[in-house]
Amino acid sequence: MSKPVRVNDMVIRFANVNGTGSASANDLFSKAVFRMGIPLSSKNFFPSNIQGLPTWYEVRVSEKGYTGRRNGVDLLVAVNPQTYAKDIATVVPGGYFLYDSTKNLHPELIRKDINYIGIPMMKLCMENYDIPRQQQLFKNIVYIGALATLLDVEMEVIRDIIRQMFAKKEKLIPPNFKALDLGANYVKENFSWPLEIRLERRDALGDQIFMDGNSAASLGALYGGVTFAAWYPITPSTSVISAFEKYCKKYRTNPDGTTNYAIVQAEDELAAIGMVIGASWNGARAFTSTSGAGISLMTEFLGLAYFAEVPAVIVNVQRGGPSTGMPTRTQQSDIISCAYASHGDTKQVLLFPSTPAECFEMTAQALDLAERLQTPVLVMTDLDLGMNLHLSPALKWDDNRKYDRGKVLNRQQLEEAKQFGRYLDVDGDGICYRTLPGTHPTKGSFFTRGTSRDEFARYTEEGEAYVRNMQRLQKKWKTAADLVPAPEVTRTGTSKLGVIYFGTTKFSADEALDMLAEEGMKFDVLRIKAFPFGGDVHKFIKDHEQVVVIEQNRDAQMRTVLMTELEIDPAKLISVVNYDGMPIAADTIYDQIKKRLSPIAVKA
Amino acid sequence: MSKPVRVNDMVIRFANVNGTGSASANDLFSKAVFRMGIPLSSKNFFPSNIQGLPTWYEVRVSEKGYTGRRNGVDLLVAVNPQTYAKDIATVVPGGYFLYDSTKNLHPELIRKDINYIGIPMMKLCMENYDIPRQQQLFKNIVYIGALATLLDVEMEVIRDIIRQMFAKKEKLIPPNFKALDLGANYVKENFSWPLEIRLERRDALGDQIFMDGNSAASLGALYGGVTFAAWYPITPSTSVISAFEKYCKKYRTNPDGTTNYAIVQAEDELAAIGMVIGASWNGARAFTSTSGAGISLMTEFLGLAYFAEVPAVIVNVQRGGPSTGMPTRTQQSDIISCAYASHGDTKQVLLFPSTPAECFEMTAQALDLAERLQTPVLVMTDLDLGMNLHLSPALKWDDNRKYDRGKVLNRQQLEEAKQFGRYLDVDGDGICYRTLPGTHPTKGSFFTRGTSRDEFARYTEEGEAYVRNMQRLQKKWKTAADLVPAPEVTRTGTSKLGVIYFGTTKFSADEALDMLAEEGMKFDVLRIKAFPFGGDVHKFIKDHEQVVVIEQNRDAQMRTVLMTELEIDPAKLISVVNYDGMPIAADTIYDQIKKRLSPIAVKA
Amino acid sequence: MTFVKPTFRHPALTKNAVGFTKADYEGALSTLCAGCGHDSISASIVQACYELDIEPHRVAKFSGIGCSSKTPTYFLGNSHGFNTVHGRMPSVTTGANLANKDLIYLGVSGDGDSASIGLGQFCHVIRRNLNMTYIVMNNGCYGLTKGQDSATADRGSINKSGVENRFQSIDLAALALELGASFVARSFSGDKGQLIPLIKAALLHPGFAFIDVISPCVTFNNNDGSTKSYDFVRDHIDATSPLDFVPEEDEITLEYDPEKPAEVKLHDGSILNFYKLNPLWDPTDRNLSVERMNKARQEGHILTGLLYLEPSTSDLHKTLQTTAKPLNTLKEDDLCPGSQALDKINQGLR
Amino acid sequence: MTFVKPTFRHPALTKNAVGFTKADYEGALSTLCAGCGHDSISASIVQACYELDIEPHRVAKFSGIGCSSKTPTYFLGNSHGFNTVHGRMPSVTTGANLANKDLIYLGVSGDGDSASIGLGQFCHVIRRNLNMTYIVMNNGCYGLTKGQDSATADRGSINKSGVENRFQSIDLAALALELGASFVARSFSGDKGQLIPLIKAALLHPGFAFIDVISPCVTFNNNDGSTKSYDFVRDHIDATSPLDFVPEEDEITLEYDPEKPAEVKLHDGSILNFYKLNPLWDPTDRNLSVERMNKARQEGHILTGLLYLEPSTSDLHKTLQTTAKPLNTLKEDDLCPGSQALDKINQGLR
Ligand SMILES: Cc1ncc(C[n+]2csc(CCOP(=O)(O)OP(=O)(O)O)c2C)c(N)n1
Ligand SMILES: Cc1ncc(C[n+]2csc(CCOP(=O)(O)OP(=O)(O)O)c2C)c(N)n1
Ligand code: SF4
Ligand code: SF4
Ligand SMILES: [Mg+2]
Ligand SMILES: [Mg+2]
Repeated sequence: MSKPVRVNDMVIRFANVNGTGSASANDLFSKAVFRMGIPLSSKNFFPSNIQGLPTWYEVRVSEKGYTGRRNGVDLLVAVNPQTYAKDIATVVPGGYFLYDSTKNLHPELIRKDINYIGIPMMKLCMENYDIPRQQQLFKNIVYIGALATLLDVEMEVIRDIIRQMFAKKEKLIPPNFKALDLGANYVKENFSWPLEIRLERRDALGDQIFMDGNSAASLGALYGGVTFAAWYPITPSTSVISAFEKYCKKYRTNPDGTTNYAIVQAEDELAAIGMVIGASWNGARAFTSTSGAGISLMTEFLGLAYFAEVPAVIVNVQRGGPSTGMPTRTQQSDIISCAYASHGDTKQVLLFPSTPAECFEMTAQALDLAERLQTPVLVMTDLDLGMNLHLSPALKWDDNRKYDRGKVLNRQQLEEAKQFGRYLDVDGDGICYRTLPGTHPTKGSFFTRGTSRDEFARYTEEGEAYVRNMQRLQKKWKTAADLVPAPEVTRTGTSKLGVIYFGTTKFSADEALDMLAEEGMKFDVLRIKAFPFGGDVHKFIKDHEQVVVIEQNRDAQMRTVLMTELEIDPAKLISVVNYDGMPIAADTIYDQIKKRLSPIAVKA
Repeated sequence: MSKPVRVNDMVIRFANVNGTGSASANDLFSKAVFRMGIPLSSKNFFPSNIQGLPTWYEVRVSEKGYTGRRNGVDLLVAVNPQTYAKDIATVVPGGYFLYDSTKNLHPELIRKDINYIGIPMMKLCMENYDIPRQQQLFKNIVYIGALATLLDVEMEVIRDIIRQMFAKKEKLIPPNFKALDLGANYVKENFSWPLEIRLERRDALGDQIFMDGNSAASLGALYGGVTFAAWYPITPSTSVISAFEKYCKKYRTNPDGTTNYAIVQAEDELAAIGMVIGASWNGARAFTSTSGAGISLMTEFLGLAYFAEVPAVIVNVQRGGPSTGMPTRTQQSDIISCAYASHGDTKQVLLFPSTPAECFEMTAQALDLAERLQTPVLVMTDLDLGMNLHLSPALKWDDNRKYDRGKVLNRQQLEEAKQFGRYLDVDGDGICYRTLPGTHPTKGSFFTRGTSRDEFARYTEEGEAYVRNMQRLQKKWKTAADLVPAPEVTRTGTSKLGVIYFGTTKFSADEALDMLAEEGMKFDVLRIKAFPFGGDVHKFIKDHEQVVVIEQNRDAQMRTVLMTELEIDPAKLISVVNYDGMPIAADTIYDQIKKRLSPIAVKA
Repeated sequence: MTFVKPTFRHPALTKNAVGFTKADYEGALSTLCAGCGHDSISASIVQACYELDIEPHRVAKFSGIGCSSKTPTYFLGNSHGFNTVHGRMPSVTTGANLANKDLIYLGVSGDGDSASIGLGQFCHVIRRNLNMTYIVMNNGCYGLTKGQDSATADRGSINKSGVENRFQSIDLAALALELGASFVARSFSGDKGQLIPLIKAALLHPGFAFIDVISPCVTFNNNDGSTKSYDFVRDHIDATSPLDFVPEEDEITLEYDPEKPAEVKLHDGSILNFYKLNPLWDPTDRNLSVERMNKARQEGHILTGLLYLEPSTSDLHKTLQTTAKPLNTLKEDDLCPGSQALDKINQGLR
Repeated sequence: MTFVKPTFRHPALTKNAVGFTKADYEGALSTLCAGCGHDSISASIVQACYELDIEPHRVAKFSGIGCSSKTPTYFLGNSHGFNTVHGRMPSVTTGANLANKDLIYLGVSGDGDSASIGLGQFCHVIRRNLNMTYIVMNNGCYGLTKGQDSATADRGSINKSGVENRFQSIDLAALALELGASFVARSFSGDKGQLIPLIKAALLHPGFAFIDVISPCVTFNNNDGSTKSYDFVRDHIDATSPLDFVPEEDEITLEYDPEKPAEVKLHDGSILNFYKLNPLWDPTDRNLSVERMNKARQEGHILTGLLYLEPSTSDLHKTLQTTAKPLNTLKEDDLCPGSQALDKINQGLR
């Protein structure tokens, strides 16, 4: 088979065993592509265990800047014989299968329509390193060397990354270089290189960064002024807090060793959210992060915070549900359980970041909103965004930016106030004034509770007072719709057809829409950034005849919430879903939209 | 004021202090009305404390059989001076205010348009009983005596009830009779009696009973074969389990003192539902009952049971939310939080009883459904239904009825089976075969988990296996729609307008619809009995131009679920809600429907 | 409904060193049952804070859910309070405390709240040695939900429904000691002479201070009193609804000598044996404390007093090395690393 | 993915008294890290059940969530198992046990699962004296979420991120004893000679039997080993991602004499001091047990063996007086009072 050379357009998949050091080697490869100025994304598909099971790492390289997934692997780096058979099947016709040829491939594994590249990785390592652990470790670098050569990655870029990586442990640099060369040289001596799919330096990234969303969210918490974090470990949210701790140590430790923050690993998620509520009630900016079951366990406290009107910020890094589900796979399937978390009539504010930059910005913003609105705010990210490296606009902070601490009366204001009622709607926006403990010796104290109360925070069981309060909360909800980030509307005015998506779906969806546009099927696009939705979302749906809602869950949860909150006729909302735990792929969206849209609509 | 005599049509409200023994005295009055064959309902509005706070008890008497609430009090029995002012305001013009005249009424409390009846209750008691505790206690019986005389209640009926009440403690009968006479005689000597509103014996009740829903649900559990109950106390669900325990002691204790049941008061709701899941997994019929926060705390486990497909029955006696909310008030506000309980894509089966008879029947049925469908089933009752005495059809049990234990393979079936896969959809209905521990030494064992797995219950992280499983759960959901109780459709074929309601709303709604019908506004009616909804509900909505959905929560939660599950255009569904914690009243429904329905629709 | 106490009740009370009268430490009128032990504890809290010259607004009070957890409405009306959810007071207090180290943190809870649903949080707040006073108003039952046994109910005791409790009771003070609490005490609601000083000591203790206060529920511990004069009324109640009539009871009070057991008859006629530690004994020897508590338990005595004290304890703020300033007072300047630092971070991500 | 073990591994093993080979007690191939202590405990469970001649299907196994909680997949493949949710194994086991008193109930859990999120359920299942064996595979950390300290981590120990644990550790065995457990033991994963008999005794105990098994996490306790030969690799790991490379380790095994302390070096070079109880000592004296455990704790020893036993214990079924037949075998006839009784009930409601 001979094909035209394809530059900067490929999917490379690494099939490894977890715990063998492959993930950092694969990151090294991604980073090199990034440094060559070429758009890419990388995704890690890892098992829910610590060592010894199959794990995959997928790099999408796209000159055009498509950083979502697309199906089909152009080159597979196969280091795990356990999954050879399965891996080979994923390679597109004409693609490449790069494997460890220390052992021969079983004849059954030979496909005629793909190319095999055998590198004796283990053999090379055994010949060059003595200690078994080192042999295992450097095998990863050997295949990076081989791959880089085959694809024409600039070797000096890789060497630079290695130099930086081991800047503090220089003795590690030469053996890594050696491993790189072992792989590179083997290729040079045995194959024709580079391949017909290859990489070429570009300058397509501007000032973008390459980052995971969880670190970005933790920086948002840092910059947003969080002084207290409580959490309980759970994949894939754990790294939000570990990154937060790392940054706090660096940026929030005083010269005398004391800290301008406190972090508590709670005994469970109930305690974690309880602590956040306690700290927020007492005037500190506080947050927690969780996933999956953690959200279910926080349900009772989320209802308290909604009803007693206490700020709280929760970063929910969504994973495959229900129950323990697929803890190391991605989904957007907590929309309903978060939007209406807790028994009784409750509504919770949600933010939907799409990029690490938005994880940063929205976490900081969530802190403002939670205090302004005196209610929980959930940042709804997901495993894909949180744990994988993404191209992202650089993080930005305006040094003049002030935290919005919301309506909190200080001592003097209390002194001057004619009356204070914790739940009096003074401004008519549904948001009342609060006070912090310790503010004033005789004025402004009140009792916070999850039970019905009157405007002066006094317990009451009177139906009228209860209804007044619930209606004020509705009013506050309207206010919230104006305060949360507005949706992003793109490709406007071209079509009667609309597409709505949110979060990580953006990347594949944009690609799919380009594919459809090429066939003459044009869509206007709205990306939801927050719940409640606000007028723009309503207008967008009203202005289009058919609107496709794309999401990563089985039950079309965002579509449900759209219908419910905006009173939309479901006939208007066409659902495209993907929920197998893999980030949604462009082809999936493309296929489903074509299948779902009635021929009439398509022609429109 | 002189009005025509009104027979068997009134609202009587008792204003008491809790912990004073008034509730049982007031029950005595209700029971007497019941025994006179007159339709009635009685409702207790009690505070969330134990002693010393205002409490009200409302009896609706209705010749026509309207047993929902209607606004306006015809006669107020005022025993709590603390609330005199408020109580007086609730009396309709021309109504009566019966009070303890031991102390004079403050002149400010005098309304010209109502009638005052002063009975020196405390004085009579002090003159006739020595011990303060007895004085307090018999005050209640004194006002019952007075009231009965004023309304023409047959005194012998009351005496009979007292005789039965104290059948085992006969010495208590005479002093009670005496108190009754004290009240009665005082009326006879001081007032003209009976009043213009009065009672008259009828035979309008057939074989109906007068019962609270919680006891009925507990009997459903007993008859339905529950052998294990785990629970944690919470108002208003507590009496479900205490009644269950009482009945079990009576009907399930063996001659040797051992029991055919086990009840565990768990350490919290998480443990309670965990125990129920463990017992159900192991083949016992098990249930729990909870309210409010308890449902939120069960969220994680409900997700496990949905996904791992373990039966569980939960009686949710709904109360005023959110959070601790109004723990002694009624609402139907857990619909969304129960229908989609837990993170990820989940759907839970709900049943909605309207009468004690249905509490009985649906709890028994829930046990069948949970085992048939291998999933949690929630019986969604409420405080009003659960804790108040209602007229109800008699409880019925067919002695030939067999429990549906669902698809459970026994030893022999396992022996004969070619293969066993716990999650194999053998019958194509989405429901698979399960086995119980201990069944067979070498066949049929499997591992239950909340993580993704294949058809043979083996752990897998493969997207395809996960999707197959989630789609099968969807298929099972469809099967469920056919198995759950069908809705009740009444007044059919008369109108383009439909009304949908469920649960305790039935009573006031029927009255309101009669009022509207008198004005020429006719509605067809559908009462929802279960979620998922099934085709009948869909057809009903399709067949009508406008459908009013009446419910007792702020956010129109049932309407949301209808839209979501049946793909209904919200424009078609007109919402009528009441959420002040009081059972919805007929006038409220009447007013709101008139206000909400567009003039065009009304004419239709 | 919260009833505001008529202010004329305290015409001209003496002011304490910080200028407050005792009335300034009181709260709304209690809605608990007449004679409930919890009300006595509230009164002791009021007295302790008054005597300690604590400004009321320097106290933040917390509770879970239950009759006991309602009491913060009935004391320290000038303090902020937070009635959280059932069993989760410790976590909310932990967050609040970390937000502002400068206030005094007082949590009250019930035995249902702390020994059942809240047992995990109870244990973990001890483990963290949070600087707070934690009072359990221990009545061996669930008052607010009408008298079910709690996990601290004595094995063999008879509850409201006439059922014998067949489970081992959890001794929260012994548990606290096992988990390393630095201040462990026990007292009786009716013994203000002992309770007030203990509350004062607890409030001053620079770490976690636990007081288990036996506090009889007059309503639901009121079941076994067949020898009592109000027999007739009781029969009446039994025949109707057990929860409908709550006879008013007097508060049980108690004064007794150290080192001599004191018998207390509860409203139901059952007897508690209190045994007060001599104030001169050394509460700082942990082994000795364990031994004495085990011994008392075996003998069926309830040992009261300061059971254990570790004076030089270091609270959670010390453990976490938080800055001297309350975290909730830190401003943008203290917290935000600024755009230059962010540019550097960005640079590291390229 | 669950890998099925190749069956040729056990060509022709001896059968036990009930006709099963040891292979019949094994499960799927473990996916834990090479050398993980938990795998040794699984092996001991297999051996214990084989030796006890228990038919595999008479065991029901339960767990929470964690590496430890995965092990039920790796032993007793012919038994039903239930991997519940994090920290809630005790409640599910309680329900299961009450449904069928005739099976043998075995729960395994981790220290995160039992001492943090599950501490409340742990305490309450003890209080109910459920007839079950409860094994905690105690590695002082959260293995599955990558090495955070758990509540049983020793104060002062250094975790994977190089941070010192500054909190008091919870001693689950001491806690179990305080809460009245009727069988309390401790052992070490590598000491099969001690562990297997303890598991056997626990399975035979007619009430709640708790075994705290110290079970080193080779991956995340593997942090401080600067003296180790694979220094170079460790540096490498530190410089990249700490969780990415997990060197294979050998299992740590141990045999030692009673009454003589044994030092065990963990993979990270840290040292545990085990101190085995003489099998001849009397474990039925609760006070003595408390004393010995306190003493060992103060001396920094880990006391192993059967720490306490109350032989004549009465389990939850006895407490509740359930019928001899398993509740899950009762039929309509046993359960349903029938229509006549219902008519009577109806009559009472008119
Ligand atoms: C999650 C939850 N479950 C149950 C309840 C119901 N409830 C309210 S108070 C209480 C028990 C209170 O007992 P305790 O803490 O001992 O307080 P007491 O009333 O005896 O002072 C319960 C179970 C609740 N409020 N929340
Ligand atoms: C509710 C909930 N919170 C968090 C998690 C994530 N999680 C999985 S295992 C685990 C800790 C396990 O620690 P341990 O019980 O000690 O087991 P080990 O892995 O150390 O054997 C956690 C926190 C979860 N599964 N569920
Ligand atoms: S029920 Fe008991 S605990 Fe509650 S207020 Fe009354 S006496 Fe106190
Ligand atoms: S991470 Fe630790 S506990 Fe988990 S399997 Fe690996 S060695 Fe065992
Ligand atoms: Mg209590
Ligand atoms: Mg562990």
